[in-house]
Amino acid sequence: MDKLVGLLKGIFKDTDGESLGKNRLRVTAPRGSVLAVLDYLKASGFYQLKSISCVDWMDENEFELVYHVASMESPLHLMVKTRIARDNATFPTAIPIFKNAGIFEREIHELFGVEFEGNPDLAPLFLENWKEIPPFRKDFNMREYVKETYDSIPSFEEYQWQKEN
Amino acid sequence: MTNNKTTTLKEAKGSILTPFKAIKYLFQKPHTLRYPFEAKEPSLRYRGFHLNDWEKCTGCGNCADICPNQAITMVKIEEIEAKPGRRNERPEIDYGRCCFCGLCVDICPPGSLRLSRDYIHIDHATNSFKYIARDEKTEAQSFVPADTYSVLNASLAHRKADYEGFVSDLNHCLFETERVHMPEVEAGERKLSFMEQVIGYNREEARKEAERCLECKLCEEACPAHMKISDYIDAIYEDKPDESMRKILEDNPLPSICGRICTRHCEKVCSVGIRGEALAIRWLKRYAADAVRDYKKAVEQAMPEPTGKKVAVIGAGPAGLSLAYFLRLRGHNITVYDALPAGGGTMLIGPPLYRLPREAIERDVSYIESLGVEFRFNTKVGEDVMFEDLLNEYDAVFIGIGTSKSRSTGIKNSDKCVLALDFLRQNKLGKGTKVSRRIIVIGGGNVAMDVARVALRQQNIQYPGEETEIKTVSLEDWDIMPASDDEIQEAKEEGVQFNPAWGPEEVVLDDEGNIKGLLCKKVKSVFDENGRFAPTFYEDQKMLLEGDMVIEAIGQAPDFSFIPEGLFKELKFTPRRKVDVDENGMTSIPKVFAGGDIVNTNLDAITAIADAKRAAQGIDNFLRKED
Amino acid sequence: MDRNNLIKWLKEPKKMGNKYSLWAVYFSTACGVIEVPPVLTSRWDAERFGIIPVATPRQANLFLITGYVTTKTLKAIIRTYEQMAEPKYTIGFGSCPINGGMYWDSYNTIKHLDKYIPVDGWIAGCMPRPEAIFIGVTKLWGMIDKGLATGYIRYRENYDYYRGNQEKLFGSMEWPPLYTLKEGTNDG
Amino acid sequence: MAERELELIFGPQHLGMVGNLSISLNVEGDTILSARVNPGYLHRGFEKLMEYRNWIQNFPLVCRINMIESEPVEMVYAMAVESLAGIEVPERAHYIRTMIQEMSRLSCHLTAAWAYTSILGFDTPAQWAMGDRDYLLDLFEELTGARVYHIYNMPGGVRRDLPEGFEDKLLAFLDAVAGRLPDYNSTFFENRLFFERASGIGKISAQDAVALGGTGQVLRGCGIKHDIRKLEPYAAYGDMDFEIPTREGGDAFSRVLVIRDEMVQSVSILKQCIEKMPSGKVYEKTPNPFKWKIPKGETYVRVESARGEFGLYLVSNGGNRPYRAHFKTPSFVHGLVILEKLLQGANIADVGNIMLSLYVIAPEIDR
Repeated sequence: MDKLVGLLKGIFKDTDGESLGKNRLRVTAPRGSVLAVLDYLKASGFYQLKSISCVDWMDENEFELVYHVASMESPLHLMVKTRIARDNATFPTAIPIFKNAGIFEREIHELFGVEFEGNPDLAPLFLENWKEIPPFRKDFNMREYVKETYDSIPSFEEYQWQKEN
Repeated sequence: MTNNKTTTLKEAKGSILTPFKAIKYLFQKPHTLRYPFEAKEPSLRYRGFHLNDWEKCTGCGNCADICPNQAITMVKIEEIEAKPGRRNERPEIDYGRCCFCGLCVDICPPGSLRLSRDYIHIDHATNSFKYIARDEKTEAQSFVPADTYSVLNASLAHRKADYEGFVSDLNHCLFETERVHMPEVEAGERKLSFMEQVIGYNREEARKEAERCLECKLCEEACPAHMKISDYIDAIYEDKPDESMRKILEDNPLPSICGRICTRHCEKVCSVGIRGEALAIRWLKRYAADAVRDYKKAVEQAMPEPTGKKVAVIGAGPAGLSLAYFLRLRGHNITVYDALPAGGGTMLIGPPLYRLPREAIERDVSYIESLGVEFRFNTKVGEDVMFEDLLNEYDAVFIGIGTSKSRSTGIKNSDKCVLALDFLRQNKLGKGTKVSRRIIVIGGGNVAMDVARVALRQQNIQYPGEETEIKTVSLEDWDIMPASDDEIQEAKEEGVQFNPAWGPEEVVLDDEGNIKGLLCKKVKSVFDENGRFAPTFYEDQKMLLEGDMVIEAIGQAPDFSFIPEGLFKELKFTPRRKVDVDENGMTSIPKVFAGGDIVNTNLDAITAIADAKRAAQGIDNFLRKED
Repeated sequence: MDRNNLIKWLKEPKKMGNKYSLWAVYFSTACGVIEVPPVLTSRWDAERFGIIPVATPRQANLFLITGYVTTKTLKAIIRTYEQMAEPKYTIGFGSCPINGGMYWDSYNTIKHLDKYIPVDGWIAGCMPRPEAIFIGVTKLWGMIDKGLATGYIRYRENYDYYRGNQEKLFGSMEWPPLYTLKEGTNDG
Repeated sequence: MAERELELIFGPQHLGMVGNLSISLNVEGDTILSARVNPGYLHRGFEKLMEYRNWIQNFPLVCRINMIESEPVEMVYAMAVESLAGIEVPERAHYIRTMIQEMSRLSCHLTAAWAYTSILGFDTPAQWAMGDRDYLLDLFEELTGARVYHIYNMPGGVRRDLPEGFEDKLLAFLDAVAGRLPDYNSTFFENRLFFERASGIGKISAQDAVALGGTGQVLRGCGIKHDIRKLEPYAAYGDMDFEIPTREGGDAFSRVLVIRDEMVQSVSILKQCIEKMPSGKVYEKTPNPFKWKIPKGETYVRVESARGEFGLYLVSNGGNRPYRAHFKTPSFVHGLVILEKLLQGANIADVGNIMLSLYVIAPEIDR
């Protein structure tokens, strides 16, 4: 694990690696070099992109993208992280490196509103006719939204009462 | 079984006829259940509808707090009488929300909430899915015995009796039942000196203990002063002792004192204490008071505009000190008179040093003094300053004199005995009394325990290594002894001998007039059938306890001698010989207020503080109305 | 067949036919559907009760709403329900369609199913066990007997209300109203 | 769109569709040119809901992500919380967890067998599979108090100890299932008809399976020995003796046979669990749920569910509830990426077949 960090640091000057317990490695890279790091990792045996997570650090006004990559043979699991600006968030797509990246990016685009440049398919995945800000953002107040949307619809009793009066 | 080579036709090795092997099942009994004609019982642990034992339920509301779906609301039940430690609220469960996870069962402190093995309720009306959980004890009509139960009628109103499923288990519950151990000095060591017995929590221990609090606030209702207990405990958990102190000082200006000697009405009703050990609320308060060395800096109390009104307080005990504090924070000028050389009143003389060191009292008093309260110590009202003058000079007078006179048994030769308060005072404020080797203490209350244990320490100091003995005599037998269990246990550990259910008859003197012993007779009963104090004795069973010193600790009384006779006649008393006050704490004499042991029957510091809080509000209203 | 039922069969063949041939529409709306396969297969055998799953809503008269309903599913449910021939019955499974259940604060599930389509009966549980489903069916029989299972009539008669609520939630609807709307009676 | 092309919406209400999912197919004749999976019918926003509930309140919530197999979800959540909060789980709890994981795998595989056999028209084994699974549900109920949502793998251990006589009942069940497996083989797995109906359907190469993020049977059906239980043993899997069954074919037939072989392994693991079960306590008390705060940190934990790697990325900002949780579910890639790829060029008749052989469970995609 340390060897890998050393190698990475040697090639990408501004990355940082840190062990998070057994078999877990966190690699922090600046925006510009993430895709290069991923490319390098893929070439060194980490063939599979497991998932891409997005974390909304609202107080710091940043999104954090976490690329989970793993190899098939070793139990090592890498989390390649980068921070991007939260306002009008954009990031280049990872499809050229990992074929399945598109679907994760589509999910993040829908739930957080991050625009992935070069991804041809960012259509909504789960939601239909969504008009609010992306729901997984921290500033989306779910309970407030539920109250406004669902509780405002009258129940059958209310309707009958209204009709009679 | 595994063939890792390739997928070929070889995998399907069976002939075309092999599937017909299944025909053998034609000749087997079908396993189809003939439900509902053939019942199938759910498992013993099944998580079905709720059951709630209304008698055990305290209405604490932890189930409503833990519910991830907000399916539980606490509803008021008029037919239940609310009292401290038992609210008249019971959980209502919405089966349009419930997910049958059973977290409510695992958090329920009394274990009253359980899940039954019933699960069938079908209705076309959604409001029938709201249900106030009960069980067969209080709602027999809905819980029918197994032989009349029919699954076809099953609903929330037709359930099987004795059909418990998922129940609480203390090993798997969501709260911690064991208290963090409070370190104490061992009996063998502590009896040799007046060092403080309880060492106190350190930061980790306090936080660990504070973490056990479930924030149900039953304790706050039971506390006479309604302190914000769960808030200050939470602040301790958050490692913010300053914040904790602020919360404490809102309702109680004597944290250091109460943190050591409070009678803990709160801990008696603590939810966690129902099936486990109650939260150590008193020790946590003590931790907060000890952790914050300088209250003033921690609290940064803002002072209001001065009102120019003057209030005299007689007695610097818990009631007087608290009243001075609360009124000072409302902008009035307060002068406190006390005959003793320092503040604290009963706290100063009563609790022995190993329970309540002088520094602890001084810290609380000096904080109140630092807020601008004026103290006149060594000033006895009635002698050094006249009560009538106070009445003329001040806008209001508060009497918080407590019980400063020890009662005597009045038996033969009782004039040779030492009175408890005199003994304690000399040992706390003075140099200490000369004690003899064999001491008899009359009384079975906490004061008697204090006296016995102080006397024991003095013996150990004055006669090191020599054989000494302490005996107590009390009318009450073990089961009704008024002293707290802890006190009795600790006294026993230190070597105090008990003689319960013996009544003193005569102090026996030798020829030179020195005490030889105490003649006692066996007690038949202490209370009469109405529960009134009226001891009866077996006149033929007597015993002589040998000893050369007798201390009487059978109770205290207030000393009203400072009030002129004419005024004293106006002072009204309750049937239990307490000063009668109205809801503002005002006595029958205008502009004279009272509180503390002369008013309430709890006779403890926290009730005195509560009285003072009430009187402070009363006096404040009274003074502002005058304008 | 129960002999007592014979007279009933002769008297009210339509009602009895409805009762004993509840054909369920094959639509796994949510998690409660996991208890449906056991109900349909050999251990519990719902065919004893005349329940079988059928391929299209046109053939079905029983709609099992198995659990929470997301907005997207609700659309499909309404379409399916409107395609079913009358008389048709709906049963709501579990807590979620009654009052939100587990997902009471989720932004994508509706909290009260009966605001959008009529429901004839609710079965408590999360999830309802097969036993509860059977008792639910027997209760539905009782309701059909007594003429109480009238959800579809309610839907027809109060279509303004239901359609109004549906529109309120979805904005515009992608299909025309099933029944004619009385104008001006309900605008939301 | 060429003249003969047609867009066909498949599901959510469709006889060939298992689960609440819809696929829009672009077909020419009955050949699928391209497919686009349209999920979201079951989207509840779990990861958002979790941000609103405290650490313990989330524990009954998470298992609802997958109704067919709730154990791995409970397990990853418990493991993630334990790893963030530094809680050590008692040894016996590890064994019980292993046991219930395997029971759940067995139950899930039996469900899959039911679904797959009924979609291919093998009604007899379908009835058996569902019937056998029901006896397993009885055991679940005995152990945990519920049939479907067990809410049993709690942060700190398991919720209650084994009830009396549970081991014997489980052993009796295992013997019954093991005795029945030859019948499953003769009617289904080794049936020539099954081979004809499944062989060569939904074929994927090993490279594609890895590149598209496949796990579980998708990889093992292509001959890749990949199993989290061996790769990174959790619970008590390190002490268990078992094999990873693989097949080379990469088609539906291979994947289903892997499932069959895994059932055999599960039975063996369960027997080992009972044999080696240590004594002791099963639950390490966690802090008071109302005050519990977990130090700032992040973790990724994974387990091998019946369908492949199930992971959870959990972030705490030092508060009393998760700051962000992100589930990596096997069906997400299987259902959205691999399914779309495998449907290209397939026939309409094979949609259900391919989907089930990939073991796609809709709520797991949507969460």
